[in-house]
Amino acid sequence: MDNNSGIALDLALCQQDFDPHALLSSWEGNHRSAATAVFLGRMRDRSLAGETLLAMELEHYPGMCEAQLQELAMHHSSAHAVDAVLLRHRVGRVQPGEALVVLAVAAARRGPAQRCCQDLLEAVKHQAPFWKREITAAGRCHWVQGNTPL
Amino acid sequence: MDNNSGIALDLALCQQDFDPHALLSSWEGNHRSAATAVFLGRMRDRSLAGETLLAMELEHYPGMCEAQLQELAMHHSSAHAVDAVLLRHRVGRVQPGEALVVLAVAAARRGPAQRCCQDLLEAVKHQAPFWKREITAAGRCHWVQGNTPL
Amino acid sequence: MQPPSATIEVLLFAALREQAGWARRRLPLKEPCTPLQCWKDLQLGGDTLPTEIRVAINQRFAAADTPLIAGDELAFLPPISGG
Amino acid sequence: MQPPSATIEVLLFAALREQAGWARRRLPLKEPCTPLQCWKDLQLGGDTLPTEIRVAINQRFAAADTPLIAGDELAFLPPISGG
Repeated sequence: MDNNSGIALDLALCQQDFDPHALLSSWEGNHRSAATAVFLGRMRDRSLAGETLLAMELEHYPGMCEAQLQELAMHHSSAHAVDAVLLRHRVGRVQPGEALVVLAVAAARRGPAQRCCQDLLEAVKHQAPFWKREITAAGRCHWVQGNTPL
Repeated sequence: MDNNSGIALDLALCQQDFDPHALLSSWEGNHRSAATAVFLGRMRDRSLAGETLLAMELEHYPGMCEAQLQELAMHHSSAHAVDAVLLRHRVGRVQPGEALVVLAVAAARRGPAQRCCQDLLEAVKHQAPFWKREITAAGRCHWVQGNTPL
Repeated sequence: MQPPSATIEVLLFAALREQAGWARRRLPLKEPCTPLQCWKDLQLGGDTLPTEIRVAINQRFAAADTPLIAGDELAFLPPISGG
Repeated sequence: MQPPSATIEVLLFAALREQAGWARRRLPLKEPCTPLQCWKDLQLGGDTLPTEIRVAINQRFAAADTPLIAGDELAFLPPISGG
């Protein structure tokens, strides 16, 4: 969708595993901006404590989560004056190696594309209501306490 | 190739147009690191002065260019302790909209992946011997004077 | 019978939801009321809101002393871990 | 006849190559010799090296006063514009 500023925002939550490269290829192929910065995050196969992970449950606050993503994307894309933003974020049960988040920012120059991608990623990680519960191969479950350090 | 530090570097110059997403999909699919940062640069259809561009000739210093890319990638990937780097850079005649450069960095965490991608891109732009000659639709040719600002 | 509008909805997520054993509860609105007052009344963990717990009212972040009004959706959010 | 090793190779690129009208030249090595001396001898543009022109010796960046030795590949590089 386009907001008032004319910046194209394509944001969605995904219940199922998705191919981030097929998505990027089709999205970026439509824009072909001079500069595109991308971040792709995948589920780790080990917890920070070193346990082997079997899966992860990604809980979110339906309604607020989508609204926050929209607001954060509008704010940062306007602040950096970029052309377009693509965001996909998994929810539900995720397997190690699956894509958790893909964020792409298209702009006329590399600086705004890169800075917007970084800033918006941090905003999503800290301001959008998602919670991760790790399920270890040994059968233990625990809620991840906040984010890994930058 | 792997250097002594065990960081996988996949660097090449491309004489022909290439599909950056197909390349990224196959490269990233082999690594599936927790964090991957990507920069994709495409040729603009206008010069900084606003002229419509027909094409661009990308000249390089054969031998030194490849050696510099290797050295810059080794330096920055070691400095940021990342897992793997992919770099493709066009040389020869390029059409507007074609990919000029794709740089991807895979790491265990987002900070090193993003910072290495940014630092290495700046290094390539300023330390690797490439020169752009723009050919305008009006038939004028001119050498691009240095890089666009970050 | 109280009119249906004179209530608020309280939502818990993630670890908070598991600790409390419930996800959603409708409460009669005792004006004046704040998120902190609800936290105490629902015995969610002490007489102050832990600094790591954030409050949302009608799906937007809000301060713990914001006055609540009938029909509000109040949520307590444990530390976020998205991305 | 001079032995073939007592020469250096000079390379020009991009705008410098176009201005000079040549890309590669083999020069007899008059020791002591430096990139700056070659720049002047080849009349590439004045008696000092313009600040925006960089020097490479054997495909590595080098200072303009580096002593050259027989067999060196010397290149003058106009402002880089890659990426």
